[in-house]
Amino acid sequence: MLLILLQDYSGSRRTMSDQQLLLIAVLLPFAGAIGIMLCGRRPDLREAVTLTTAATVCLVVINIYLRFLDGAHPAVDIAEPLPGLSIRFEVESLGILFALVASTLWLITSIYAIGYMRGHHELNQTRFYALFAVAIGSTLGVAFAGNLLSLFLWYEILTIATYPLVAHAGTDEARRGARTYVGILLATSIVLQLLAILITYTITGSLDFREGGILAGKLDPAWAGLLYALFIFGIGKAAVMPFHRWLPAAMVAPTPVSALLHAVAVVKAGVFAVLKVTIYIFGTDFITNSGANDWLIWFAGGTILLASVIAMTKDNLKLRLAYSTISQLSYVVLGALLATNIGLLGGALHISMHAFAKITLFFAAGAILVAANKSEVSDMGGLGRAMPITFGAFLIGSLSIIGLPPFGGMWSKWYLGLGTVESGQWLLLSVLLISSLLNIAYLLPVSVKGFFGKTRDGTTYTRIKEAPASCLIAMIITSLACVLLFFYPDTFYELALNAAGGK
Amino acid sequence: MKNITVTVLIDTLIDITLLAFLAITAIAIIRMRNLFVIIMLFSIFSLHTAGLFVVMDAADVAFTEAAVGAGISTVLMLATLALTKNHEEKRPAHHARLPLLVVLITGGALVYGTYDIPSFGDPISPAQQHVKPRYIEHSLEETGVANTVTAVLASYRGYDTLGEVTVIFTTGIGVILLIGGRLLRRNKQEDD
Amino acid sequence: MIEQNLSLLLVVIPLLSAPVTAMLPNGRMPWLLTLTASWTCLLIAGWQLSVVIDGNVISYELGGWAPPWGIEYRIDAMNAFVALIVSAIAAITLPYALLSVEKEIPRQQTSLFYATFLLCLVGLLGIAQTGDVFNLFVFLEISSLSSYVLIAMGEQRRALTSAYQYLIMGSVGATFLLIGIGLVYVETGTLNMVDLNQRLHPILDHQTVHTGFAFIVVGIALKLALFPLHLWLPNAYKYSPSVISVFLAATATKVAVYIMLRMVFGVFSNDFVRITPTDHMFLLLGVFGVILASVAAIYQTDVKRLLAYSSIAQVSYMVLGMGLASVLGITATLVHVFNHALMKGALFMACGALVYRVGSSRFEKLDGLGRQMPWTFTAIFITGLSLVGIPGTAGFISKWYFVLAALEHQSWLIALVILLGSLLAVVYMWKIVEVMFFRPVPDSAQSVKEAPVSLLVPMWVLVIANIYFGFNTELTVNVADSAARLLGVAAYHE
Amino acid sequence: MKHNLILRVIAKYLFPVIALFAFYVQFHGDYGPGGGFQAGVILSVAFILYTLVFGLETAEQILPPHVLRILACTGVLIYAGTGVATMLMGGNFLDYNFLSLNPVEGQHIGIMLIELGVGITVSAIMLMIFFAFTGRERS
Amino acid sequence: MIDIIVGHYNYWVVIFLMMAGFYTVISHGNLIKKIAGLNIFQTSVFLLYISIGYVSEGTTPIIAEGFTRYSNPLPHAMILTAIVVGVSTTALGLALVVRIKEAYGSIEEDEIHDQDKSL
Repeated sequence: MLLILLQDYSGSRRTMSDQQLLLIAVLLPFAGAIGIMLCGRRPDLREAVTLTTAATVCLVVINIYLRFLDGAHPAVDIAEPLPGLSIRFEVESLGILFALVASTLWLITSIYAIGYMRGHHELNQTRFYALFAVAIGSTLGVAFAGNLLSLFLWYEILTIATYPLVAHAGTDEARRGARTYVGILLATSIVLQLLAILITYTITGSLDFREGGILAGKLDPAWAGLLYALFIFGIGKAAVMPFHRWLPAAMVAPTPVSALLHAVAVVKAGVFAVLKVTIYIFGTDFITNSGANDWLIWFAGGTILLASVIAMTKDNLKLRLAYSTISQLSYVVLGALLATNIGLLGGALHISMHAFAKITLFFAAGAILVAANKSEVSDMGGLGRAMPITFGAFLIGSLSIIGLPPFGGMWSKWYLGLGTVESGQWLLLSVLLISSLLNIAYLLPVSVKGFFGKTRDGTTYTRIKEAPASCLIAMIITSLACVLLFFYPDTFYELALNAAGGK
Repeated sequence: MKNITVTVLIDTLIDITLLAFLAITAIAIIRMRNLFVIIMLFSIFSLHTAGLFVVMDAADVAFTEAAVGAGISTVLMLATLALTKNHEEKRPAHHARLPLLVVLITGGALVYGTYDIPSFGDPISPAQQHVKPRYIEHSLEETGVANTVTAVLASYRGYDTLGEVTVIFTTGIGVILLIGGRLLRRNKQEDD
Repeated sequence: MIEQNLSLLLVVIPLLSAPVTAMLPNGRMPWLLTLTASWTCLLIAGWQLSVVIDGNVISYELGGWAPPWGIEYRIDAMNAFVALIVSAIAAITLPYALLSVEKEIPRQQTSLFYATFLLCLVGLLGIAQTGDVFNLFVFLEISSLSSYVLIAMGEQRRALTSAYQYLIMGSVGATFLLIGIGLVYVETGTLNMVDLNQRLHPILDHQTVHTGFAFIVVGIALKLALFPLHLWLPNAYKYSPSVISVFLAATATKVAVYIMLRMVFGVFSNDFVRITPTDHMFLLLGVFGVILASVAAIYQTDVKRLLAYSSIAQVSYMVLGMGLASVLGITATLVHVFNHALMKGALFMACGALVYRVGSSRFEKLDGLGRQMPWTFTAIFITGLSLVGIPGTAGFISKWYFVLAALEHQSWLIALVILLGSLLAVVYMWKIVEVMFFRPVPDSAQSVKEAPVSLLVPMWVLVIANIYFGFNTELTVNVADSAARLLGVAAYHE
Repeated sequence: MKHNLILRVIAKYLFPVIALFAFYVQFHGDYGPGGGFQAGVILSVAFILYTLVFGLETAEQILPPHVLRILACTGVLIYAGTGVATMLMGGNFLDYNFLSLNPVEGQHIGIMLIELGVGITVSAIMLMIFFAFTGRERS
Repeated sequence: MIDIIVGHYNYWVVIFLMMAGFYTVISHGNLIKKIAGLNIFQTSVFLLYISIGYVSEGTTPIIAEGFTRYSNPLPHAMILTAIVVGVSTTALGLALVVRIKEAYGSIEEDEIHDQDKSL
């Protein structure tokens, strides 16, 4: 399998059609899940399966990307549950972007997870890895969904699959968290999103993603705002306030889950869906003309600020990161709501940039938990001197989030800023700037405390060493990525630009 | 001509008298508490009905009602009474309003419904005009049966009667399953 | 010669097998015969559907007497669809029955038990096939009487009281139906459905006809367990033997829904529904049913009872569909009839498996059972998703059509209620999941084995069907659509 | 009542009379009121009377339960069987015309057969039910 | 007015009887009495049907010389079936009553209800 892919990669000969490749990308993780189940008895073999699957999927996606550059736009219908509505996979730039992020980070996270899960002596690891694979599979499903119905299908499967991961610990607290998680996500998706989808269908008789949208001209502009709102809030995974409570609740999950799913896969699936709906269902022109966005945009802005403020009040590191995520997600939503090419470009870019930065932060948080068994920021004083690599990574991640050069996070923020300027939304520009300041306020202290702060009793840590190697490796890779993405953002830039429609 | 009207008059008179009896019996059944008396009254009720059927020229039905209602049903009820040894109905703790309301509504609906119903004994009502004539006029040569009820029952709508037999059969099996402990033994060998 | 009679054999084969079964010695022979009969029925039903699926109508004159003088079997897409559902469920239930019955029914009762089961099947199929209202009444009684008995076969004594309650309410319902038929007959002089429809058309404004209609609807509503006439259902489903819960939950109410559709739209007409407040009444009852029954389900502490209440809620969905009185609405109703049969079949089979191993379906007995009976649990989980209407399951398709019909009808409230209902479904299904999966196994409890294969296989057949019909809806939707059109329901228009 | 001589004697003589009447009703149904069902009921009544006087045990010696069950089943089978027969002879279910070359005669045969089936089933079932109730040990 | 009465008195009494039976079913707590009520309810419905079939100055529908007006045999046939259904229901109901009595020692609805509650 790997060999074939490498041959493909070298482009020498193509053993598989684009369609096959596309299907493999989505279905392989599910196959992997089954494999993991079967190897449940023997941990090493099981982890091997996870890693190979992750690696292969990563390669496949890269392949699809390369072929996409060569102009291949494969699309596959696997079933037609409703007349004229099929379950459809299709490759398109935004999807590729998301898929690339998700698959590469899955590989890294798997490496990290092995160290973490063993170091933290978690139970039911087989279930954990299997469902993890399923979650990624459905994430890729979302990424490659060819119409709104398929998108919704994978979106829901993702919710269901991640529920046991959140409830993993099985404690009452975990169950309560999981209940909030699944409750909000299902409720919003069933009552608001599905309703929106059905309304769209009744109006247009189609759910296809089409350049320039399908609603334009069919829907009375007066109602556009309402329908758009149904979508924005219905896509609960985008965590636009007031439907954000599930994300902090999900922090009861093991760190790898928080890292990949609740900093990357799940939440990005949400904002990704928002972008898709904006670009291919409504169409930017229709939105701007109908003014569907002009009051919604303030929800995004509000979320950005409020979430940052709340983040400052949180002492628990993971919770703080969670609220930071909420605020960062709304950057993307904001980009969508600006409904300008540059805004969308910024939003799309932010998906990737924020992913790498935030996962680094979570890795670090997890490493601290494993090595020092500390979760509260306030008792991390001086810890940085005991675990320099971890805190170094954390610092890099923070800076990237804040959006300073030389880190990838800068680009997305830059274009978002331009977007606001372009559409003359000075107020929103200030929102972005203020929130960046807030980012500094709640992220930097952690590493500062770590390196220069004092321990509670003034002594220095002797027994605490760095987290397991695999955790460190993962952290190092992602933090390097943050830097690299500043110098070489082209891949994502091209894709995002392409998606935003500005050729 | 004259004597026909006389017979009609007599018919009507008997009709009314029997109906009156029935009404009284019904009220009595509602008010009585001694189950034995109730069952007996029911038997009487059933017999009166049979008589009424005769007046309304439904000999077969009368026959059956007498045999089943006054016969079998009564016997079964008495048997149950003997088994349950419960001869007095308990006085209800509180008087239920809802049932009365439901009954009044239902009855009202029926009265409303019978307002434009063809009047009693009307020979040109749809029920007399549409399907019936063929039974009356042709059943004899089509089935060779003089008793049109039998003709309808056994031939024209023979399938309903098959259903009827199935119903009886079901009941038989059901009763055996429920209270026929001994009868379940299909023969002496099978004693488990 | 065979082919022309097949539609009739569908009913007569089980009818003949019943007495034979009753004469067989106890043991596995009766089961075997019942199994064969029901599978034969399934084959015939399949053939029948294939004949009428594209709009043909099979008409069969019983006794060779032309309607309206004789009884007619008149099979269009809807009849065939319902007949297929009934016989399919029976065919899938029986392999499951073998062990479950051996555990729950005393040995010396088996042959009569299976005979009664066959009679119940006869009744339901007879209803589905006939084109004559009185004949329908007779077969309705066959199915009812047999189900009273079957329910009373439950192990706990409350099975008896439940059966009695059902018997009283059912008989009252049947009598109401009889009154209704009588009132309609006095105005038309016929019992044949098609003939009735034609002869009723000019006199739809007669008081007698209205009253007749009212009584027929109330009578069926009792059988349908339509809120607020549902009181008999929860106990009846809870205390009856597992197999019977499966069979009745998956078929009885569905057939009642069919009768309602046939009577309201087939015998009376869409116009009648529109000129009378019938549609509004259905909508009202449906809305209340969906919400209240779902809420009631949330508060249950016994899986079987919970599912029973959910059944009431699901039936209310179907009533909503009728209330919308449009092609889409009826299509949704019929699609849901099919899908709900799949769901409830699987779910009650799972309950049966639990009862088989643990002896009860009460929550406190199920703590952490999910890990000890993973297959059963997964079945409940997936079917639960279908019940909620998660995309990729059959339930999603039904919900899709319901909401679509509501939107077409421009009634936002209904659409919201439907979605709200599935939200409540999330809550009550999740209760089961949490109990079975995330509660720790009590130390006192002895270890439980997974249910035997013969119980798992039929269960999983239905589970997989739940997924399959979530992706391939050619059968369900096409049949439902053509059936809805044959009912003469006009597509919705302002 | 077992030991009341008069009753026993009367019952002895009454039994055949009632039975005879039953058969009359059974086969005269074409011309007068009555038919299989009524006949069945009456016949069962005859046996019920017998049981009341001579006791359940004696009655069950004459008509053991499993025989009753078989009779009941046979009745149904005769009825449905008639229908199947008409099918085999090329007619619709229960289309008696095909039972003989002469339709009316066919009708006669058919009606007689099914009435017979009804009669057997009804009398058997009624007795079964009666036995079930009376045989239930008083609790 | 008078002709309405003449034409309908029969139906009205029948309705009264039905309702008497119906009331007994739904208002009384004694299981046997409920069954008796059900019987009255059904029997009265039979009366309704036969009234529908009745023709004044007619005779029993047995074809014979010298008669031309016969009552309608179809309702008669239907009711014959319905009677059978009725007695079947009665028999089953009573069988259940016997079992309930054995299981609960009572045939009064509320007492049985209390017993189940107390469990």
